[in-house]
Amino acid sequence: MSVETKTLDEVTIRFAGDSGDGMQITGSQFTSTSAVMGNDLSTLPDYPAEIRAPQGTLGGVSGFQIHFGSTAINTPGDMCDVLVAMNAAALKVNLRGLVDGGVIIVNTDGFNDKNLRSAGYDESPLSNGSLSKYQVFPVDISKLTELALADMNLSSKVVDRTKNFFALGMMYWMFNRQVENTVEWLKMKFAKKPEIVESNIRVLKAGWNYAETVDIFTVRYDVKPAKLKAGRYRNLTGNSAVALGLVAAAEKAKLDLFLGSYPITPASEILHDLSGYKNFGVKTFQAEDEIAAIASAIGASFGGALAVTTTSGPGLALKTEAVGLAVMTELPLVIVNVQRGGPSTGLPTKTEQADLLQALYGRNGESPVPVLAASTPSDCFYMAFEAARIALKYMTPVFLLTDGYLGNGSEPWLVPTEAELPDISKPFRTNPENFQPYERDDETFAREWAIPGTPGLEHRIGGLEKKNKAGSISYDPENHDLMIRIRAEKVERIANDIPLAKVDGDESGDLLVIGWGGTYGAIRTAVEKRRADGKSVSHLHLKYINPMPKNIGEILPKFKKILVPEINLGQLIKVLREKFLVDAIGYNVVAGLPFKSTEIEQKIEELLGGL
Amino acid sequence: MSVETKTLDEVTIRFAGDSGDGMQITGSQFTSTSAVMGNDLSTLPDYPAEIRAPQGTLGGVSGFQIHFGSTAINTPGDMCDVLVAMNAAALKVNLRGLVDGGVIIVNTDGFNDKNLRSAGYDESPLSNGSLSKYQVFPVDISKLTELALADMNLSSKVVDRTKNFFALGMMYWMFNRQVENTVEWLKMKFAKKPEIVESNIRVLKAGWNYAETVDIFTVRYDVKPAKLKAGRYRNLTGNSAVALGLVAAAEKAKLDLFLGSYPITPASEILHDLSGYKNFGVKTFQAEDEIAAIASAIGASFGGALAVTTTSGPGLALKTEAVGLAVMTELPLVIVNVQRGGPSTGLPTKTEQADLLQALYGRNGESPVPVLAASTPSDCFYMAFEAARIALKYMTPVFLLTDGYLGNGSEPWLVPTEAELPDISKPFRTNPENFQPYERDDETFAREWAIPGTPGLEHRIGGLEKKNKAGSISYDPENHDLMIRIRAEKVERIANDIPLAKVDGDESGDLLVIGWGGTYGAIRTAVEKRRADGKSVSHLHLKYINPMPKNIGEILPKFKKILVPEINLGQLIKVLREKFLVDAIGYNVVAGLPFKSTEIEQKIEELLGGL
Amino acid sequence: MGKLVDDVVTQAEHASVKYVAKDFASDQEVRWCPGCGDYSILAQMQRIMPDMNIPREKIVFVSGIGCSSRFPYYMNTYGIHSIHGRATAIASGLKMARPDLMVWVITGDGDGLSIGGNHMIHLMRRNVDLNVVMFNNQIYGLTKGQYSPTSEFGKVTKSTPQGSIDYPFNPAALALGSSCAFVARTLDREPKHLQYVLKRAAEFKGTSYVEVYQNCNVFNDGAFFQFTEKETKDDSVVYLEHGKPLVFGKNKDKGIKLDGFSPVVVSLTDGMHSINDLLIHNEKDSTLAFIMANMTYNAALPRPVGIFQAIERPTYDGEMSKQIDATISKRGRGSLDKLFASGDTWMIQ
Amino acid sequence: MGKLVDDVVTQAEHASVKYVAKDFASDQEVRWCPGCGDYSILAQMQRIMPDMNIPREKIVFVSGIGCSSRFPYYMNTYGIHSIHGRATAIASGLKMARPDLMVWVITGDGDGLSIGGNHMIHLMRRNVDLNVVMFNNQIYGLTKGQYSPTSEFGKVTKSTPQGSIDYPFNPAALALGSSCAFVARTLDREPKHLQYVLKRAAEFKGTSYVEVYQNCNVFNDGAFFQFTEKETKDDSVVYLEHGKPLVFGKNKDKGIKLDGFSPVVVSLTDGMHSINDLLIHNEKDSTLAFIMANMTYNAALPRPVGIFQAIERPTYDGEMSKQIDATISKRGRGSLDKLFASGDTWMIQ
Ligand SMILES: Cc1ncc(C[n+]2csc(CCOP(=O)(O)OP(=O)(O)O)c2C)c(N)n1
Ligand SMILES: Cc1ncc(C[n+]2csc(CCOP(=O)(O)OP(=O)(O)O)c2C)c(N)n1
Ligand code: SF4
Ligand code: SF4
Ligand SMILES: [Mg+2]
Ligand SMILES: [Mg+2]
Repeated sequence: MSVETKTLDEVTIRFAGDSGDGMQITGSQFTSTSAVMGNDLSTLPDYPAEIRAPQGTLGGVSGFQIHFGSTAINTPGDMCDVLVAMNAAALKVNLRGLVDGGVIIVNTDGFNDKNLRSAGYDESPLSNGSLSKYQVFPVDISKLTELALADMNLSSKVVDRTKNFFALGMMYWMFNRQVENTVEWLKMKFAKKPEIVESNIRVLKAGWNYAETVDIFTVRYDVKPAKLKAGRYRNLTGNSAVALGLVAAAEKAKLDLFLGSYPITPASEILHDLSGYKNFGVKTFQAEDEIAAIASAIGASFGGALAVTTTSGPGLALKTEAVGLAVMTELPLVIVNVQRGGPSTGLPTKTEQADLLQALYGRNGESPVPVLAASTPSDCFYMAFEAARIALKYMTPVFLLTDGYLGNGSEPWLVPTEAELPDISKPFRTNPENFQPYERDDETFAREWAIPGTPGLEHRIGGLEKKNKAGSISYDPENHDLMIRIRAEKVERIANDIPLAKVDGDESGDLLVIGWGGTYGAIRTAVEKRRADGKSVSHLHLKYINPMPKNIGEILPKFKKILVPEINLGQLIKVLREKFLVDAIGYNVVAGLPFKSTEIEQKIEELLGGL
Repeated sequence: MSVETKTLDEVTIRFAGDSGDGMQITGSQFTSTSAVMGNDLSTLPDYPAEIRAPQGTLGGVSGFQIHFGSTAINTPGDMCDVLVAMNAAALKVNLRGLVDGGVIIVNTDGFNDKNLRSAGYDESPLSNGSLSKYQVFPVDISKLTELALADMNLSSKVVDRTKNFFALGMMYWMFNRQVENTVEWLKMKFAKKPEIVESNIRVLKAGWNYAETVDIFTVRYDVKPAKLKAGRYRNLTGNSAVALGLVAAAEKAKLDLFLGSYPITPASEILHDLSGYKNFGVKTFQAEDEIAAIASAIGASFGGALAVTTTSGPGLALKTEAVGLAVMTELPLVIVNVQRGGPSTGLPTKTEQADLLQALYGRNGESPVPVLAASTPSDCFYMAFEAARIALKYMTPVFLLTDGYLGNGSEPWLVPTEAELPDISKPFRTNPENFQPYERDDETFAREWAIPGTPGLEHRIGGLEKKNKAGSISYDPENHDLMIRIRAEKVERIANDIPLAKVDGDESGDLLVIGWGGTYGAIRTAVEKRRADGKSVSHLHLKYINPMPKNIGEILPKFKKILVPEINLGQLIKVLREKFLVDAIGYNVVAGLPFKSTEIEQKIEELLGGL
Repeated sequence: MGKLVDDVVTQAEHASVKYVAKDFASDQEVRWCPGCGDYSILAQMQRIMPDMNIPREKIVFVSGIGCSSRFPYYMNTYGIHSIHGRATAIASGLKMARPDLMVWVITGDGDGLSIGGNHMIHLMRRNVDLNVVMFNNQIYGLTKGQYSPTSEFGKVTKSTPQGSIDYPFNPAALALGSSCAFVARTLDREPKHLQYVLKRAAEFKGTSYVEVYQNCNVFNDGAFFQFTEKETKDDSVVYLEHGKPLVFGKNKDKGIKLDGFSPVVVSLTDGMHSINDLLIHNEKDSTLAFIMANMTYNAALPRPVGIFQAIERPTYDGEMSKQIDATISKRGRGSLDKLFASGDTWMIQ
Repeated sequence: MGKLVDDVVTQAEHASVKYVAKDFASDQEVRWCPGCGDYSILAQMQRIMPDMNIPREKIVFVSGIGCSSRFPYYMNTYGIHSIHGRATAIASGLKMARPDLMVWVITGDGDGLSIGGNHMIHLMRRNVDLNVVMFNNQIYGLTKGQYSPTSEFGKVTKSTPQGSIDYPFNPAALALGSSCAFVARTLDREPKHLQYVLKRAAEFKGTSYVEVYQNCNVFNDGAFFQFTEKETKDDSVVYLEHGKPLVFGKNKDKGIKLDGFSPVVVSLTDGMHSINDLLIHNEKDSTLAFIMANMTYNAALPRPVGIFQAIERPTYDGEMSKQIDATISKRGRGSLDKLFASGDTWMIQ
């Protein structure tokens, strides 16, 4: 049988199996190999809240989606072209995300009676014709894996854990990828467990060889490298990017980084990553709860560290009182919130954008805090750096909002050099003459930072209202009104120090789609597609939400309609309507998932049709 | 010397002295006597954050203002007509609140060198002519008190503590009040300390007699009873009114009241009051912190109690995560927030309206909660009752916002009868057939309340997303979106069940002033005065902020301009602008004090001038 | 308890109280990792329940967040799976409002001792009549393996790549320092002992605190194997039994005696010591309980397991009801009309 | 500590270290009620400071909210008057970031044991090198007189008109149960002893916890008069002194001996007991410390005051710095360029 090779611009594939099937590793390896081969890409891991949900159940399915191509890739893909399903439940859960005519590779061993029952199938979908509109390739992956390892004398548990690499090997063959990258990774990762290295390499190659040898696949695909900007690249998740951005900021500020944090999904990886950067003097403190986490950061900030606290929604709710203290004491502090599904415990492993109003308003009293939002995994690096810059320059807590999708998702990151990053250091106050703790810079309204250890600057700060300049306690009514306004004005002035907003597409037209945060890729893709169809639609993505860039008020009136897609019931739109009195229209789906670009395309069509 | 008697429609007097001088008691006694004499009135206590600030200092001044009259009284008075100043600091702090030509009664003993120095006077204001535009009556109150008690052999500390009653006696004389009411109070209050009763009565009468006998006062004032609705009245602070409203709601719901609370100024009195109502089966739990306080209330609510938690701003910040749990579990809960000056610890004893956005939005995820706001001290009774009604009927947490001014301020309350209050009881679910914990009433969208102890209804609830109807855990994307919308819709539907908003004044015109909360009196007074002057201005006061009454959208377009005065930087106005896209104008003073009606009058003039 | 609640409670025809263990299994699929120690704790709980002679509908399980906190879903009783660390506070409110219920708290070493530590110690001093079961796996399971406040010093985890530098809590000592009335420790892999301790906790009036050593086979496998596995357990664990000397060892050949205030191991076979030299356990002696608790992290001593202390005193919920009952019986049930019209009132005609 | 901080710290010409007490008085007016016990604690603190030989600018006082928490304003050092209950956590972060500073925490029985209880016990087990002074007046002062977690059972306050039904914490026992390294108690009205204990706490490396009995003359006047007033104090207080027998009484005529694990009072003049029978205090014995702490609410025994325990162990902040220093000396100070380019990278031309 001859094998045809088709060249594709972009493909989306999804690995799906039981939580214990190693789908996350499989996906990451495919990603990293594709990245090294020069594709642009975007990924979306998707796993259950339970550590190990009962085997074979729908609730226990873990998936990893990767969208890669030779063109610019902005999202992990709306629908997948290829689905690898390690068992019946994985097939059932993911089928509706597969394009008609798509490829399904199934591990037939995952379709025994028990599997079928757990997945709620009355009969096997492999044999009842229900998959006729797809190209189905049934492979007994488990068996083949066993055979490949027959002579190694491994426990059946270990053998079972290796089968994902058989699937990976087949996919490498199908998409013309080399296995070397993964082989190297195995050698490094399991350096101390040669058996694991050996077995996985064998199985990986067995999968590749099986696809190469056995006559089941008739097509092979070629996805050429993307035309990315020249330079060194690295695949990076949003959480890792935040960690790197913060370390970079500390270095460029000539300060030590201090992180006070309490583990919470999906933010914990930032803590994990930073705890590994001790060679940069990074101090990480796993506190007893979120309140202690932020409190310790406030203490460290008073001492002259670049202080950070990281969390997700329910944790942020606990930090709000202390954020108010940071506002009142005017100490620099970066607060990273990796948003997840709410309210309450909600959907811990799913993504959402519903903490914006909490970040803006969730404190007692008039308590203004700048709010930034990253738009892609690698943008998390730059926005973390930027959050630190603003915190230090303006002596203020700053929120950085990311979300579960950005935090766990990944994309290629053009590695910057230290030299390219701006110096953001600012001398501490040391001169004791005429020192007043709450005297301000004329331009930024920031007070000076005077740290313990500096002779002659001994002073006390706290949560009670401050006397203007002097910083002592004041119950004076006029002073309170003045200070409330000064704190608000300080945050407003940051607008002078951030880039103007740039519209992607024409600067005026029928429709402007405004987004923020992790919906960037989906909106961008949708708008570009509609524009390619000749529609008058543009895209504006807000990375600074408080304060907003100064030109928003000029941009909005240039469009006839404004659409604001958000993964919440309408939060940014509230701010836009209130500030600019525009009758913006919301598009809201709160399903714990990133938008599909086609959903947004549809909504655009709907609105433009009605023009 | 002959004494003239003038009849006045209304007067504002202020008692001011050191924190230890008993000004709060003096003010309350004057209030209670005036109330019993049939005046309408409104009061404003005002005291420092320290328990006892250093004697004689500006920071240590404690004041109590009462505005009473024969006409309807809506505010504690912008400026006072009579100032009783027990020392130099009290004079200095309060002089600017006195009308030109106003009466000052000073205790000359409080103007010795030390007092003057502590108050920051270079020379005595009593002798340097600086008070020439006022009518000053210097009286050596301390000395006269001593003399009155000379034969009682009391410690000088006790004597000193009695001098406030001398001042009170003089004021009773000046305003033609009887001393009996206070005499009775003393006998009751200090039943076990006859010496205290005796000494205070003596000094009170001595003050009265002194004014009657000695030729210092030339005018006496008569303030006739107000034409209040017939019935029994009682003077009531907002905090006490909340406590009564909650007890009433529990009785009318046939449930026991459970309060979980942690002390905090200015909300503690609600806890204190409720802890005294054990004969109503009220259980009060002083928890270890605000989180435990609300958590215990959630537990009690699960058990079938009318559960309540009370706090002020910083405490509310700590409760937010648990509020989310109440939203998700759909359990009834009343959360009372007596707002104070913020941010952070802020101005703990001062009033403010800056927690509205926190109440509306200060939680992770989409977490809708009804928000009510009381407008006067006695309205606190009805709104507390209403908050409970809504919580029970809709199975939801409900915020009731009051503030330091309402909580501590008082006014006459027309005592209702139990029979006048509606029955708000609702049977628990007991039928096990087809029971599903999250099945809903078609109209209210409320789920049923099934409490432990009911056979056959065993079920589990929690903070993870719920499967529609079944209430089990669900990670299903569509279900999440559906539940988010159901929870939002449930709160929206409350709009069908609350009174339409009523405009005070014409239903259309040049200007509508929209307020909420404790600014009611000041706005009402200002609008009435301007209307009396023929201006086209009306007043709308919102007691339901989420959801809003259904007719707001119809009312707003009928006015050319909209003014929203708030003691914050503009919070309700954000909601109005966003919801109705009206270019409302804010009037914001955040000085820890209630508005003066004249300030609002001025602002009205300014806006109407520009029409 | 409010008229409506009273109606429900008194009218309820309580289910026949002859249960078997599986009557306590709910219809929810159990979702712990295969092999998790939580399964055994669930099974033992379901096994002892029929002996409690309490109608199922009168029982409530309240938990926080963590793997362990999924527990209530699996019990066919009332239950709340609440938020992280707050189960003790929620259960306290429930028990105050409804003293007629039997209320259990299920928590973990993170949920109960890290974020929830404060509510825990306050519960203990107050002595609300709750039964707390703390699943100690010395790790954060649900968030995938960070160290917890009971993880050993030096523990390498995702958040401590060079080893933790926190000294762990000794949960029993903390409980005793907080005046907890009933303090015990048991093991997931000793079903009989686990059942015994759970029963004792249930029967105890006041706050009962049961620490269960629980294996997290995914993130901290074998943390307690020394105390649970055949080869080592007999020499590594000493069971505290009221009125009995502290004997342990495969052949019951070792014992604990006191040297000053310090417990030491002695041999019962070397002729130097007999059983009469040994410390006798006494659940009513809180100093002894503290000495036992302090053996916990001493590598030279066997790990003490059993009931450290069981000293009853009036409960918080009981005292609360007492004050209310006394007030009502003295002053009569309040009348709203009287309440409204109390204090200084006046009439306007 | 970051280059900029290092610059400040190393370039600082530290003020001459020859201070007198009043050098530590700030320019802020002291605002406690006249007669408040807080004044004495402030005075003793200012008095011992010169002996510390630490430049004023290297000292930080961190407090929460409460009357006691106003303390930092009155010390001419750096200070933070933070939010309710969080001083221990804030100070921990500060000390980790800046191990070169001497950091004090000032808290109250409400601030430190009610809302702040969790941070307190975690601080203790971690052993961050802070000095905690807990002003115990057995009441909430600042909020005007509600009962606190140390108020006695039955206490009538604004929030407990029929008497509190909470059992109080025994702060020393709680600290010992939390493995606090240094645990002490002293009294506002014993200036010399207060100074001694504060100094010992300051010198101790690790978490030092000092409970000070403090009179709130406005809301809880006389709570400790039995232990501070001439008539009663000698017979009501026993001072713990390392290596010395527990003797007390106006004429040093009474002592404490152990009966089993229970301390009992014996007379030294009735011929039945001599000083040799008495318990000898030992700061290094944590069981003994617990026995002493447990004497606290026993009306039959004198109130123990002094240093219950002082056992040094490595500090959390010290271990944290150690891990960092070791990493840097092993792997060299990190380079951003290397960090950015680590992991799998690839070049696009
Ligand atoms: C406010 C908040 N913070 C953090 C989390 C994340 N979180 C969930 S469970 C957990 C710790 C669980 O540890 P443990 O209590 O020991 O339970 P286990 O999973 O080990 O049984 C954490 C940190 C959360 N859900 N909520
Ligand atoms: C979050 C929060 N809750 C409550 C309060 C109110 N509050 C201030 S101080 C205090 C208790 C003070 O007691 P304690 O710590 O014993 O200090 P003391 O005044 O007795 O010295 C309380 C409840 C607050 N400021 N913040
Ligand atoms: S992660 Fe550990 S504790 Fe959690 S269910 Fe799995 S084995 Fe049990
Ligand atoms: S209220 Fe009590 S503790 Fe507070 S300052 Fe006054 S006397 Fe001291
Ligand atoms: Mg655990
Ligand atoms: Mg106190």
